[in-house]
This record gives sequence, C-alpha cells and structure tokens, in this order.
Amino acid sequence: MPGGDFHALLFVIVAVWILVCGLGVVLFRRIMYSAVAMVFCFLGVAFAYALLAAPLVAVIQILVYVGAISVVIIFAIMLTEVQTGRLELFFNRQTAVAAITALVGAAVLAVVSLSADIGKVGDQSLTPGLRQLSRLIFDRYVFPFELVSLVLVGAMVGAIVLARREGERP
Amino acid sequence: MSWNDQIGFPVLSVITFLPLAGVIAILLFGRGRPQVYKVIALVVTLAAFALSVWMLVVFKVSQAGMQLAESVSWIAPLNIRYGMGVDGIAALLVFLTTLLGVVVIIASWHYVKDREMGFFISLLLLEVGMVGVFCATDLFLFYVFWEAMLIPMYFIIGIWGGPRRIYAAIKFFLFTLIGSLLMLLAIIAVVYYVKDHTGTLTFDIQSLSRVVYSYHLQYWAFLAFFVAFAIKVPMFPVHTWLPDAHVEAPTAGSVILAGVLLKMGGYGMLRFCLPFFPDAAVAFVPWVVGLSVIAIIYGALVAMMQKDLKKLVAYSSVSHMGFVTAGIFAGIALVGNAAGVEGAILVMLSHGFLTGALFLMVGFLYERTHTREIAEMGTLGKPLPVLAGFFLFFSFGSLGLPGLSGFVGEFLSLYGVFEYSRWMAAVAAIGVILAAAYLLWMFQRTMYNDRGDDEVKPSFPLKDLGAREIASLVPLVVFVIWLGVYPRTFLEFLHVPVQTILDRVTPSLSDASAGMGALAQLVDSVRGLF
Amino acid sequence: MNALFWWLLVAFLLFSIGAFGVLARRNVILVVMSLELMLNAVNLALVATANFRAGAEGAGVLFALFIIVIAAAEVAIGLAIVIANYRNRRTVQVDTYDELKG
Amino acid sequence: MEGTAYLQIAVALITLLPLLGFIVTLLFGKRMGRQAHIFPVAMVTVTAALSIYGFVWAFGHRDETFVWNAFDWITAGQFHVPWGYQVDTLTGIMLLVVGIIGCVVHYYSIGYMHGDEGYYRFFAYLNLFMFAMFVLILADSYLLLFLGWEGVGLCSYLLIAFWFRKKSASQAGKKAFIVNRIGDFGFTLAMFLIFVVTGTLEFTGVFAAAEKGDISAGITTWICLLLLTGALGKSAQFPLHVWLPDAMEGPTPVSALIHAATMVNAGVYMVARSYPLFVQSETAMTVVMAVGIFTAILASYIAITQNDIKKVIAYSTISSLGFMFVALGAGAWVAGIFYLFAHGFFKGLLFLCSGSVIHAMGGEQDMRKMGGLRTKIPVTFWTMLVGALSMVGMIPFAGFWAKDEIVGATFIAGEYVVWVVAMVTVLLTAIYMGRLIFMTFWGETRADAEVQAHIHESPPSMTVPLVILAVPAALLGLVVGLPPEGGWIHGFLEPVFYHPHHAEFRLLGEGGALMLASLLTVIVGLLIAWWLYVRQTEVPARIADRVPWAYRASLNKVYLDDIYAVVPVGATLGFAQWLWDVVDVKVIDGVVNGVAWLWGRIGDGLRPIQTGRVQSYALYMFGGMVVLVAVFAWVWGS
Amino acid sequence: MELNNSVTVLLPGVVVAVSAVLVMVVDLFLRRKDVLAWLAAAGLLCGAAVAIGQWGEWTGGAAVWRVFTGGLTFGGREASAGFAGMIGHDHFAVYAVVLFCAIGVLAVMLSDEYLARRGAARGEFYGLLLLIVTGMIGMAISTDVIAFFVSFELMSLPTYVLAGYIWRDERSSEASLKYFVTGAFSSAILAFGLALLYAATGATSYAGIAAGLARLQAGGLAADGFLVVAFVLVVTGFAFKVSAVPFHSWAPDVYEGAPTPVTAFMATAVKAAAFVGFAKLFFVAAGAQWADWGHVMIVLAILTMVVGNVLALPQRNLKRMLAYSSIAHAGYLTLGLIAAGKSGDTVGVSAILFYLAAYALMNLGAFGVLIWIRARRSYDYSLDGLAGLGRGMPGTAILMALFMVSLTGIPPTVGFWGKFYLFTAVIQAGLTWLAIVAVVMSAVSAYYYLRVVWYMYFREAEEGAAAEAPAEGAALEAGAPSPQAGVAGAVVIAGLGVLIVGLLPGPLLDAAKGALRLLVGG
Repeated sequence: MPGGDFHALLFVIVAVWILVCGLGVVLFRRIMYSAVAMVFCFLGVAFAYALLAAPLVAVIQILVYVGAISVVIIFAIMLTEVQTGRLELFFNRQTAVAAITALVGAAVLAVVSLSADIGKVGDQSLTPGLRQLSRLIFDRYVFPFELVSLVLVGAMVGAIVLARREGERP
Repeated sequence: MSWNDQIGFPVLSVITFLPLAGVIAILLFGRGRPQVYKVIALVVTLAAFALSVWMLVVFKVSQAGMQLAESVSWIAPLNIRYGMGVDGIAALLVFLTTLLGVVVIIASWHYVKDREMGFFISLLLLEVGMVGVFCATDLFLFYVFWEAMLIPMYFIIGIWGGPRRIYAAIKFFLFTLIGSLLMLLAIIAVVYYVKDHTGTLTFDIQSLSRVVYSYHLQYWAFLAFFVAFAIKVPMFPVHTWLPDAHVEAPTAGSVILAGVLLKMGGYGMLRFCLPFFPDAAVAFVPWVVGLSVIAIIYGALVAMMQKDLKKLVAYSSVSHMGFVTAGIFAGIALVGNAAGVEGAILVMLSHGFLTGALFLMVGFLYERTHTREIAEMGTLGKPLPVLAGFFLFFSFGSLGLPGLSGFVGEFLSLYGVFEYSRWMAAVAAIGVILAAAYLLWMFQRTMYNDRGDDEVKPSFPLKDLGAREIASLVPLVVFVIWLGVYPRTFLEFLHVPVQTILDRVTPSLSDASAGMGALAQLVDSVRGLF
Repeated sequence: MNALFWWLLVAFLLFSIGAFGVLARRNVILVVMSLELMLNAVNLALVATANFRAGAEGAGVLFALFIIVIAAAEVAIGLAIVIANYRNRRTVQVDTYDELKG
Repeated sequence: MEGTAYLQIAVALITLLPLLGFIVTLLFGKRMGRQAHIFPVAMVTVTAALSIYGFVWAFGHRDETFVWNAFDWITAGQFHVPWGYQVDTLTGIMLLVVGIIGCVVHYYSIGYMHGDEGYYRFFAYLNLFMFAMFVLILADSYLLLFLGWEGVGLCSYLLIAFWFRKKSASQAGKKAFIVNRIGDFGFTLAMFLIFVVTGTLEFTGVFAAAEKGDISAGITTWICLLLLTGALGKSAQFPLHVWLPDAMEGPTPVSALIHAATMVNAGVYMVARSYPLFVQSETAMTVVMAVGIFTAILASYIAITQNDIKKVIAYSTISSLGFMFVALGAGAWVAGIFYLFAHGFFKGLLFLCSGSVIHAMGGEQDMRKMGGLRTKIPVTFWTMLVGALSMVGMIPFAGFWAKDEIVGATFIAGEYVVWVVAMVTVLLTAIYMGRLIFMTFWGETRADAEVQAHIHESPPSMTVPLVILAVPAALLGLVVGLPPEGGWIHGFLEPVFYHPHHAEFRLLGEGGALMLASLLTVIVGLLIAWWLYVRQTEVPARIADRVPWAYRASLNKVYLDDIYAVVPVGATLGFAQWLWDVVDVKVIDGVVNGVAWLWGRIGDGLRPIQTGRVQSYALYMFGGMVVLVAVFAWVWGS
Repeated sequence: MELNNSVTVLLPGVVVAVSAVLVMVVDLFLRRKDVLAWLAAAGLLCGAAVAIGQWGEWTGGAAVWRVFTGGLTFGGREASAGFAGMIGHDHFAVYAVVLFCAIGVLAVMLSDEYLARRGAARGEFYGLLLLIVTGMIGMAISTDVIAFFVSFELMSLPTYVLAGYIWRDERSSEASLKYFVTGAFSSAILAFGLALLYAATGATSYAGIAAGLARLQAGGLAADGFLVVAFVLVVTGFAFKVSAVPFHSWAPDVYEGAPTPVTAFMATAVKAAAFVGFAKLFFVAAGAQWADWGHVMIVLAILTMVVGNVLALPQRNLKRMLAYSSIAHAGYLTLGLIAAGKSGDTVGVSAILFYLAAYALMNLGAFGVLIWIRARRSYDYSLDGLAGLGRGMPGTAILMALFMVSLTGIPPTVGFWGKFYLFTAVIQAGLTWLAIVAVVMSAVSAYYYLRVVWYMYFREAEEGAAAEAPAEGAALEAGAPSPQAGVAGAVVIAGLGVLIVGLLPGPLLDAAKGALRLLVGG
C-alpha cells in the first residue's frame, strides 16, 4: 500500500471513487447521468493528482475537464438530446463481446505488466514544484508547448469548419 | 566508364534501343499516318536486324567471355551497371529476335484495324525488352528488361487478342510475374551472399557466376531461378498459360511469344541456373530431365487432341521446348556432354524460326477463313497451294525432318539425353513419332481432305498468299534450311560459351553431395530459410 | 506490489472501463466521453509515475498537462464532427453510420 | 584420293541436279504448264548417266571405297558428323537401280500424268525423291543416310497423298509417314548407341570399330535390332508393313519408283550396309530372317485374294522384301542384294505395266472388271508377262536366279523350316501372280461397255519404258547371276560382304536339287493359277466358301489394320484425350484457376469483417492489442 | 552569425507553421482564393528548401544553405540537438521533412480544383494541411516522447477534420467520425504505452529511454512483462496510423469517404510520417531491444500483407481498392522495420525511406488521376467507369497504367526499386521466407492493379458514358481560372517521377542511405 496507512486509505477511497464513477459513465442508461458521473470521475482524478503531489495538474484538471470539457459535452448532449433513441438501444450488439474483451484486456494488461519488476520505485514524492515546472515549460518543453498551441489552433479552426451551418461560407 | 573496347561502337545498345528510337519517331511524326509509322517500324527493325547480322560477323567465335561489351555505371549506390555484352548464345538469340522483329512487322502490316499505331509501338517496345534481356551482362539490367517486357506483351494480348484475351493476358502476366518475383529474391540473396563473402557488391553476371555459393543458397536459389525460367519455357506442369496466351494473342504476339519469349527460359537456365548453382543443377538433373521428357510426350499427346489450330501449335511448343530443357540438363549430367546443351540451343533457334512461322501461317489462314477451328477447314491446299506449301514446309521442319532446322537440334539434344539416360531418351524419342502424328494429322485436316470423298469447298473466295506475306516467310525458310543443312554456322558460336558453362559445372559432378537426393537437399535448404 | 503499481492498476481499470464505453455504447457522445476516461487513465499513470519514479524530473506531470490540453482539443474536434454527422443523419447512434463498408 | 576428282564431281552432281530440278520446278513449274517436265526429266537423265558413271567407277575400282567428306555437317561438343559421300560396289549397284529406274519412271510419267492438274508438282516431288534417294545410298554415315531416309519418306508422303482431295490418299500418305517414323524411332536410338560406343557415325569408323571388337556382343545385338526396326518401317516388313498397300493411293509411277524399286529397298540396303555389325550378332541375324520369312508368307497369303491389281503387286512387293530379309538373315548377303537388284527392275516393270493397264481401263484397278486384255494392249501384256514370270521365279528370268539363291541359302544354312515356308511362299507367289495375269489378260473382258470402247494401248512414252525395263527383268539374271551362287555379282560385292557364303554350287547335287524343287513349285503354282482362273473360274469361290475364315482373313489383311486402329492408335488417342480433358483442363489448369478463384473467395469471404460500424473496428483494435500482449508475453515468457 | 541550434533546427517546421497561419490570415482578407494554393505551396516549398539546405550543410553544400539562411551556420557537421534533447535534427529528419513537404505540395496541387468544385473553403483547408505537415515535421525531429506525442496529435487532429471537410457529404462526414473515434482510441492507447514506457524507464527522451532500458537489462530485472505491455501499446498506436492489420479497419472506409485529395494525402504523407516518427522512436529509444520486439511486427506484417491484398481483390471502387492496397503496402513497409531490427543495420530503415518516397509518388499519381477523371466527366470511382479510358483519355490512361505498374512493382518504375530495396533488406536480415510471403502477396496484388489496366484498355466504354460534363462543375467559382492545371501538373510530376526515378534511382537511393548516417546509435 502506498505511503502508509492513511495514504493507503485515501488511495482506496479515491480509487473506488474514480472507478465507480467511471463505471457509471459507461453504464448509466440516461446520458445525462453519465455526464454527471463523468464530472465526478474527473473530480476524483483531480483528487488523485493532489494525492500524488501534483497540485498544479489537479487544478488544471478541474479547470479544463470539469470546467470546460464537461460543459462542452453537456452542450453537445443537449444539442442532440431530441432523440436519444429507444431504451434498448443504449448498448450496441457487440456489448457482450466488448465487455469480455475489456475485462480480459484489463486483466491481461495488469497481470502481465504489474507482475514485472521495473526496479527501484521511490515512495516519496519527487514531483517538482510549480516554479520548477514553469521553468521547464519555457525552457526544455517550449517545443511541445508551441506545438500544443498549434494543436489548439488546428482544433479551433477545425471545429469552426465542421460546425459551420449549411450554406455558410467564410 | 568504359565503352566497348573492341569496335568502338556500342552496337548492342544501338540494336536494343533502335526500336525505342522508332517509338519516339512514331510518336513525333506518325500520328494518324499509318504509312509513316509502319515504315518507321519496318526501317528500325530492319536496321536492328542488319546491325545484329553485322554483330554476328564481327563476333569472334573462338573467344571466351562477353564480347562487344559496354559497361557504364548506372545506379552507383548499389553498384548496378548498365552492362551489355554477348557471348555466342546470346548473339544468336539476339539475331533470332531481330529477325522475328522484322518478320512480325511485315506480317502485321494489315493485321490490326483498331489502334494500329499502338500495336506497332507495343511491338517495338517488346523488341527493346527482348534484345535487352539477351544482351544484359548485369544481373539487374537483365531483370529490368525481363520484367519490362511483360507489359507490352500484356497489352498486345489484352488489346488486340481474341475473345478470351483478358483471361489470357492476366494469366500470362501472373504466371510470369510469380516466377520472376521469386527470381528477384534469389538475385538479391545471391548478390548479397557475394557481398558478405567477398566484400564487393556487384551485379555483374560474369563475376557472380564465378563464385562458389553455399549449398543452402544454391538449392533454393536454383529453384527460384529455375521456376522463373521453367514458367517461361514453359515446362510441364506450369505450361497452361501458354496455350491460352497463344490462342488469344494476335498473330504477331504469338510469333514473338513462341519465337523469342519462350527462349528466354532456356537462355536463363544456361546463363544463371547452371553457372551460378552448379551443384544444385547437377543434383536436380534427374528431376528436370524427367519433367522435360514428360513435357515432350505430354505436349505432343495433348497437341494431338486440339481442335484449335493455334492451341495445337502452342502445345507443340510445350513438347519441343521439352527438348531444350532436357538437352540442357542432360548435357551437364556428364563430363563432356556438350552435344546436349548445344543441341538444346539449336532447338531454341529452330523453334524460333519454325513455330514463329507456323503461327504466321495460322494467322494467314485465319485472315482468310476467319476461323481457327481445324474442323471447319479442309482441302485448303486446293485454293491455297502456296500457303499449303509453306505450311507443309514448316510442319515438316517442326516434326524434325533431317535437313531442316528442327532435326539437328532435337537430334543433338536427344543424343545428350541418351548419353545421360538411355531410357529417358527412348521415351523422349517417342515424342518425335508423336510430332509426326499430330502435325501430319493437322495438315491433313486443314490442307488435305479429311471428310470422305467430297472436296470441301469454302463458301467464300480465298486468295493465296500475297507478296508481302511471302516476304515475311522467306527469311524463315532460308534459315530453316540453313540451320538444317549447315548448322555449323550457328554451332560455331556455341562451342566456347557452352564449354565455359560445362567447365563450371564439371567440378560438381565429382562432388559427393551431388549424388544426394535433390529433394532432401531442398528440404534442408528450405528449412534454412526459416 | 509497490505503490506505483497500485496506481497503475487503477489506471488500467479506468482505461478498460473507458475502452468498454467506446466499444459498447451507442451514443456517439458517450463514446467521446469514454475516450476522455481513457485519457484520464493515461494521465493518472503519468502523474503517478512522476510521483514515484526517481529521476523523472517532472516530465510526467508536464506530459499530463499537455495531454489535458490535447484532450480538450480532441473533444472540440470530436464534438464538431459529431455535430456535423448529426446534422447529416439526425442521429447520434454510432452504429448506424455504416454506409461505408466491405 | 587420287584420280577421283571426276567421281567427286559426279557424286556431287548426282545429288545436286535433282535438287535443282526440284527447286526450279517448284518455283517455275506452274508457269511452264504442260512443259513442266522438261527440266526435271533432263536433270534426272543426266543424273542417271552420272550414276551409271558411278557404277562404272565402282566396277573399275571394286576394292576401293571412295569417301568424300564434303563439309562438316554437325559438330557439337563431342558429337561430330560430316556431310560425306561414299561409293563402293554396293553403292554402285544401288546407283544403277535407282538411276535407271528413276529415269525410266520419269519418262513414263510424262505420258501417265499427262493432263493432271498437279503435273509440275508431280515432277518436282519426283526430283526431290531422287535427291533424297541418292543421298541415302551415297551417304557415308548413318546420319546422312538417315537424312536421305527421312527425305524419301517425305517424298513418299507427298506422292502418296498426291491426289490429296481424296480422303483415302491423304490418309494413306499420313499413315506411311507415321509408320515409318515408328521405325525411325529405332533407327535414331541405334545411331545414338552407335555413337556412344564408337564415337562416330561414319560407316568406315563404325565398321572398323565393330571389326576390332570394340563393341560388346550385347550392344551389337541391340544396335542391330534397333537398326532393324528402322528397316522394318522403310521396307514394309511385319509389323510395320501396313502402310505399303495403302500407299497404292499414289499415282502408279510413284508405286513403281518408290514403293517397289527404290525406297522400300532402303531398309534392305541399310541392313546390308550394316553388314559388319550384323554378322557379329547371331540373334539379330535370326530375327532378320524370322521377320523376313514371316512377312513373306503373310504378304503372299494376303495377296492371293486381293482384287485391286496394284494391291496384289504391293503385297507381292512386301513378300519380295521379306525374301530379301530372309537372304540377309540367312547370311546370303549377295543373294539379297542380287534379288534387290533384279526386283527393282521387274517390280518396277510390273507396276508400270499395271499403270498401263489402269490407264487403258480408264482408271479401273479392280481385276474383276478386267480380262481379255491380251490382244488389246499387247505391249503391256508381253512386258507384264516378263515381269510376272521374273517375279514368280521362272527360269531363265532374273527373278529365278536371285530367288533361287535365297531359297537355297536357307536350306544350306540348315534352316529347314524357313526353307519349307519359303517354298510355300514361292508356290503362293506363283498362284497369285498367275491369278493376276490370267484375270487381267485372259478370258472375257468384264468391264462396262463404255470402258471397253476406250481400251487402248498406252502412248510410246509409256510403253518404251516398259520395254526398257523388260530387258533387265528378263536377262539380268543370265548376265550377272550365272553361275548360281558364284555369278559376277558375287565377285563384285565381295569387297563389301567380305565373309562370303562359300558353298560351292553343283548342278548335280544339293544346289541343283533345290533349284529344281523351286522351279517345279513355280510351275505347279502357275498351273494351279491357270486351272483356277482360266479353266475352272468358279472354283475359287467354292474354296472361299469352304474355308470362309481363311478367305476373309486374307481379304481383310489378317485384320492387322483393324487391330492397329484399336491398340496403338486408339489407345494413344484415348490416352491423349484423357490427358487433355482431365489432366490438362481439369487438374493442372483447374489448380491454377482454382488458386486464383480461392483468393477471390477469401477476399469475398473476408469482406463482411469490414462491417462499416466503427465500434467493430475499435473492438478489433483493442482485441488485437490484448492478443498481442498475451501472445507476446507468452512467447517471451517461455 | 551564430544562433541557438534549437532555433535553426526548427526552421523548416517554423516556416511551414508560419505559412499555415499566414494562409488562414490571408484568407480572411483576400477575395481571390486561388492565391491561397500558391501561398501554401510556397510555404511548403520553402520548408523543403530550407531542409534541403540543411542537408547540404551536412554534406558539404554549405553555399546553398547560406543562401537560405543568410549566413546562419551550424556549429559542426554533427546532428544537432535542441531543447536539451527534446528534438534532434539529422539527415533522417531532413529526408522526412523534404518528403512531407513534397507530398504536401502535390496534395495542394490536387486539392485546389477539388475544393473549388465542391465549393469548400480553401483557406482553412490549406491551413490545416500545413498544420498537419508541421505535426509530421515535429514527429520526424522529436527525440522525446512528449514532443513526439504532441506532434502526433498535431498531425492527427486536423486530419480528422480534413477527412470530413466536405461535411455536407454524408460519406465524408461519416469517414471523419470513424477516423476520429478510432484515431482517438488509438491515441489513448499510444499515450498509455508511452506513459508505461516512461514508468519503466523513468525518462521521456529517446536517449533516456534507451539508457533506462539498458539499465533494466543490466540490472537483470524481470521487467519483460512490463515492457511488453508498454511496447505493444506503442506499436498499436503505430499500427493504427499505418493501418496495419488488425488495426486497419478504419482505412478503407475513411479513404473511400474522405475527399479524394485528402485520401491521397493521408495514404501517403500520414503513413510516411507514422513510419518515420515511429522508426526513429523504435530505433533510437529501443534499438537494442528491437531485434526481439521485431517478432511481434512479423505477425502484423504478414497479416497486413495478406489481408490488405486479399481484401483489395473484390473491390470495385477504386478509392477503396487503393485503400486496401495501401494497407498491403504498409505490410511491405513493416518488413523494413523488422529487417532493420533483425539485422541490426540500417538497410531496412533506408529501404523504408526510399519506399515511402516511391509509394508517395505512385499513390499520389493514382489518386490524382481519379481526381482528374472526376473533374472531366461524371465518374463514381468505380472500376467499370474506367472502361474505354484508354481510348477516351489516352494520356490519362497511360499515366494510370504507369502508376498501377509501379504499384505492382515492375521495372523500370520506382515501385520496383522500392520493393527491391525492401526485399534486399529482408533477405539480408535472413528472413527470406518472409520475403517469399511478400512476393506471393505482391503477385496477388498484380491481379487487382492490372485489372485497372485491363478495364482501361481491354474494355470498351458504354455508349455515351464518356465526355460528359463534370458532375459538380456548376460549383466552380465564376471567373476563377481553371484550377485543373494543378491536378494535371501533380499527376504529370508524379508520373515523371515514377519513371525517372525508376530509371535512375541512384540519387534517391543515396539520399535514403545517407539519411541514416546519424540515426542509429544517436
């Protein structure tokens, strides 16, 4: 168990929280419930980040995921809410196979990888502080940083292109 | 860069690429003007033929190795060179190719109606590839020509062929392609084997054929090369593309196909299979000769049953080419059995003349009767005496009448087989009887009367051969007789190169492993692949 | 099993849950949501590693940050595509989009 | 060789002139129309003169063998054969036979073929034949002999099928060539074997090796038997004789020249030429004799019921050739050649006469429709009578002396069974030849009135040759064959057959007795024939009724053609059909197309995997990934 | 003037990225939209030129370089590393950059007419296209998984958009959706794989990963299982992008549905970028382990070759057929990776580089011909629609035949050399049997490639099918000059390239070889 009993307890709580909410996302029949579960799941992940001594990521997780992505998704849901289909259509025909595959997949991945030994893994937090991170971003990681900005430009342009109304021209 | 050191003139390149120049000239000046492009085609092929005759004249028969050689760096990173050169074998085949090149141009003068210019361009391009195959002294250049040649042939069959032309074209293409792709792998393996062992990367055929290859490599690479060539020859049981291709191809295509393309198989065996992989070649002798003998008999028997004239001639090719492979491989089975090999080469030449001519005849018949069904003909000797005369001449040449070209080669190659195995020779000799049977039966059913006592009268007027058609046949007649009566002219070219090949093979004969079962060796070497 | 592996186990499970959502849910928006779950699993693994692995120098954290941003871009584009399709077909049932096949 | 320059030129011209005649006639004959014969006949006349010169040379140099290698023909590796000519006394005899008869037949053909639409073609073929035949007999190696051998086969094919618009003619031509090819199969293998053991195919070299004992006995026997196979085909011996009767479809001069006087003798000539080989193999000699005698009696038996005048003569030819083989097999080599010599003339004569008869009867060949022609065509009658008497072996015609030597030789050789069969054959020969003469020339003319009105003697171009041939047919024996078994011809051929059969002939002894016996047999036979076909013409029918199987067997040529149609021919065709229909189309091509089809089917079969639903694709991906992990972990773990 | 290496290294990418923005900005202010294509092409060409200059700098052609950079020079002739190992510039990357830019230029030429005809916005299109190229360049020069992944996404996300660019077209938007779902799915898997790699080695730079792996190996730890999972997950991401079976299923649908110029671009550039980027990742980060890890690729390669070729057989839609054929080609290319791992030398990778260029030429040509035909007459990309093309459009048909022959791999075309070089690598690696499989499969492929030829030449067109007006010609902008010249130009360039490089492959082979000078062990 990581980092002593208290830590372990927190870990269990967070882990269960994340996984239950995750299951909720994929299992709830009403898509709105799923969306809510997703938001809680994101929050759980943010707690996990905090637990893992990465407060910056936790904050950004909340900002971006809970604040932005979830909202966008909920908008999209509302936009397409008009027809959610009949009840039996929440899952597709390959659900059983998919479930088995996912279970087996999780099992295989976990068993194969986690039975291995990858050497010494420290117990205490090694995560650099905020100041250090900012330095890194604008020094070593300036290249991906710039690229990410291009990704955002691309996403913006792309979304605009696709979401344009009928007959609308730039 | 070293252009040819003997005569100062790259005659082989010129022969090879003259037709290409013709193609360019046609594209520039010949559009929409049939007379112009036909004349251009005729002129360039004639020029190529004249040059190839000149090449034979300046060729020094007693000199070993490649002559009239040219060599220029082509693809430097892989040390692939543009290398041209001929030995006696190649020289003769180049000559055969250019001769048939002229013949088909003359014979096709009025043959196709549709997209005629494309037809002549295809023929010329085909000639480039064929001559190139025989001239190349760089393994890679050889391969490039070998494959490039497929495409014009594919078009010739596919566009101007008979009703089942698409099937035939694709079958032809795929069969050859499978073989040549396997060959490509073997080429790579061979070349890099040499590189690994000597440190030099070279595609020069002469250098490669002096290396001693490991057994594993020899066995499977031999088989890869052999399959490629066997398909081309074609040997039983990979022959079925041939009848289809022949039947559907237009006359010129059939002539080239039978006259030159099939020779490439035999040529390839002589140039690659034997000198590169002598041990494997020797070990496979019983199999190859056995298959060849089967092909001889099988081809003859099946030919006998054909209802289509072209198919009959096609299967007769299977039978005749059996003598080639049998002769070549029987020739290496014993020390000093050059007769078989030289005979095999003569068969190739003679088959080029004869079967080419027979296909021309069938084409001429078809132009007159609009059928190739043997059953729909009969007593045509009456209205078409000249045609019948030529037909008879070539038929007898084909069935191996002494004094005509077919005999010398078949006799020699049979003799080679006889020295190797008397029983196989005896069985193969039955093929000669059968050849008489199917050819004479064919002749009887078409030119003579085969239907009781009434003369069969064609319902339409038949015109006998015209001057142009006769002109396309006469050169073949000349060479058929020449080769039959005075084969020395041709044989002289063969002594030295054949001896070179045999010298290369001879050490393998005494090799203990040569006695091992070829299949066991092969299985072993295939296991090595994995 | 060390602490990192426990966290990785959670990541695997979340990842598989997300995968199940992608594979089985009909609503294409739910598919997009499931994809986000998967990316969160990745981030969890990264941050956990960054926390526990010696010598990582914060790379994991930064990677996670980048992925979060990319996820946002992905959602934007994904939803735009969903909307475009929705406009064409008036449905969000992803398995009805099978005009192209074979 | 000194002093042979003229001979060299002569020999070269002998082969070249007919060839020239052939080429010129083929190219320009059509334009020359009715005059097409001039050039070829002139060529052959000169050739005949030259061949007589050749004979004369041999006559003057009987102990010499002239060999001239004109040029290297085939040189390939270890294999070397020149194009060379050889003249010795045996060749001399052959030159004489071929030259004279060939020339005569050419002249005869001018009249006989007059008006035929293929007039020029006929002369061209005849010239080509002369070329090939001369190459055959002049060749100094087996291979060149084989060239002539096949060349005459080709001409035989062309000439038999000369009237190719008749199905029977085209069929017969094809049959002749293919049957000969079967023989040539053996010939070819024999040549291979000879070359393998001796390293040469030139006669001098081969025979020198044979005499030195370089060839083991077993191999010698094999070589001889294989050579014999070739001879069987060419000389129409059982079981390859079936082509010759059919060959009568050709114009009669062809029958005379090719199928009686020259080409069919090639087999005999070849065996005689291979004398040094054959004498070393007792087995081969015995086989030769056995084949010969069986063929002789078989042919005679068949001949006796044939109604076609040419068929009768054809079977008589087979029978005569059988006799020659008997002679060779019995070791009476000279007798064999002597008989060949004489046979050439009288059989040529007989055929030409029959041609004259047919000509007179307006194309009718059935003897049942002839009769009483004795007075209507006297020249033909008398010359044919000479030929027939010579054929049956009536003293003092040429045939008598030759045949008697052969029959005697069998007895002296101790082959009594053979002798008895030979005597029966002689009797049968006398009967059927008598039957032929009597049915044709005696009795009432049984032809239609219209035909009868047109019966006329042939033109001089035809009758003169008859007379020319009748002279040697009658007198040759007296000139060269006396005394029996020691005549001039024996001395002449001795250099070739250098182990002569030295049995002293005594008139009042074994030889005389045998001669008398055979003469009596002939006379008895002729009398029987006279009785059956002139006096009691209804008896033959009654005999036929009494032993219908024997009659029908004879009439149907012992059913050999029918058997051949089933066993070798039918079986081959059936097998070929099976190969084509089943093996080629279904199995081999079936596999080829099947593989292609299979790929297509697999492609079609896999298409549904591409469902079009994106989640299936994701499932493949995830599943694939999991499987990869599992497999890879398992592989690596183990 | 000496500048920080990091900046000069980025120069080609910067040029392209700036062009992307420039195009979109100019689009806002300019009415004449045909300028945009010129602008985009110019940007790409500049990027390529800069890259070529960099190549020249290393190979001694410093003068060329100075012309472009006004005197900027590198410190030496070594590969340059920037941002503390985040990116690394070498011949390998330069080769790739030139390749991407060249493909981009051809894609622009192919697109302009198409977009005009479909009435789609061109500014955004070129902008996104250039962004994608920027992402590709990023993949090529990255030496850190973070940079790599971000570049990967920069390449992927706009591609989803381009696939659905004609959003009114149901098929186009469906293709886009499918591509997005599967693409995002695989991105997540890839990201997880990279995360696990990071977890295993504690590093994100390629060099760090390599060192970490070496440490693990040296430490004798039983880390294999972990690495297997990490590795397989990364390979999954790779296999998805190059459409290797069983991660290929998106490709046929997306290729068929996407606008044809986009399909052409995806089939060539995206695949090339995936191969280039992942090859660098595999060989620099995991070079030592690659010989073992190559085994998993063997399974993928065989499956890919077989399924791709076999499924191409029954296709009668040319775009779809080419999609399957591109799957098959991915299989051949994968052989190069395996060979490189197995033999431990570089021939395999340089064979891939050569093959990618060859494949780009012939595939762009083939798609270009389809666009060209579509622009000239009503054409539904079906095989039957090609009937009689040899007579109706002889020049087009000749070019198409050339591309098909080249795809089959018959000399003297560039496709042949690609296969030759690849098989050479495979055989040298001692995997002859694998080469035999490839050969058999390429014989199968000959059937469907040649079928195109036979439809064009051996079949006659149905009456009245030919010479119809373009189906959507009405959408052409009034007054705009005919943009068909671009398509024709691209096709002819591709055709000439196929033939000329086919006849004289030396320089390109040299380049492909030279590109590896500093890769392995770097």
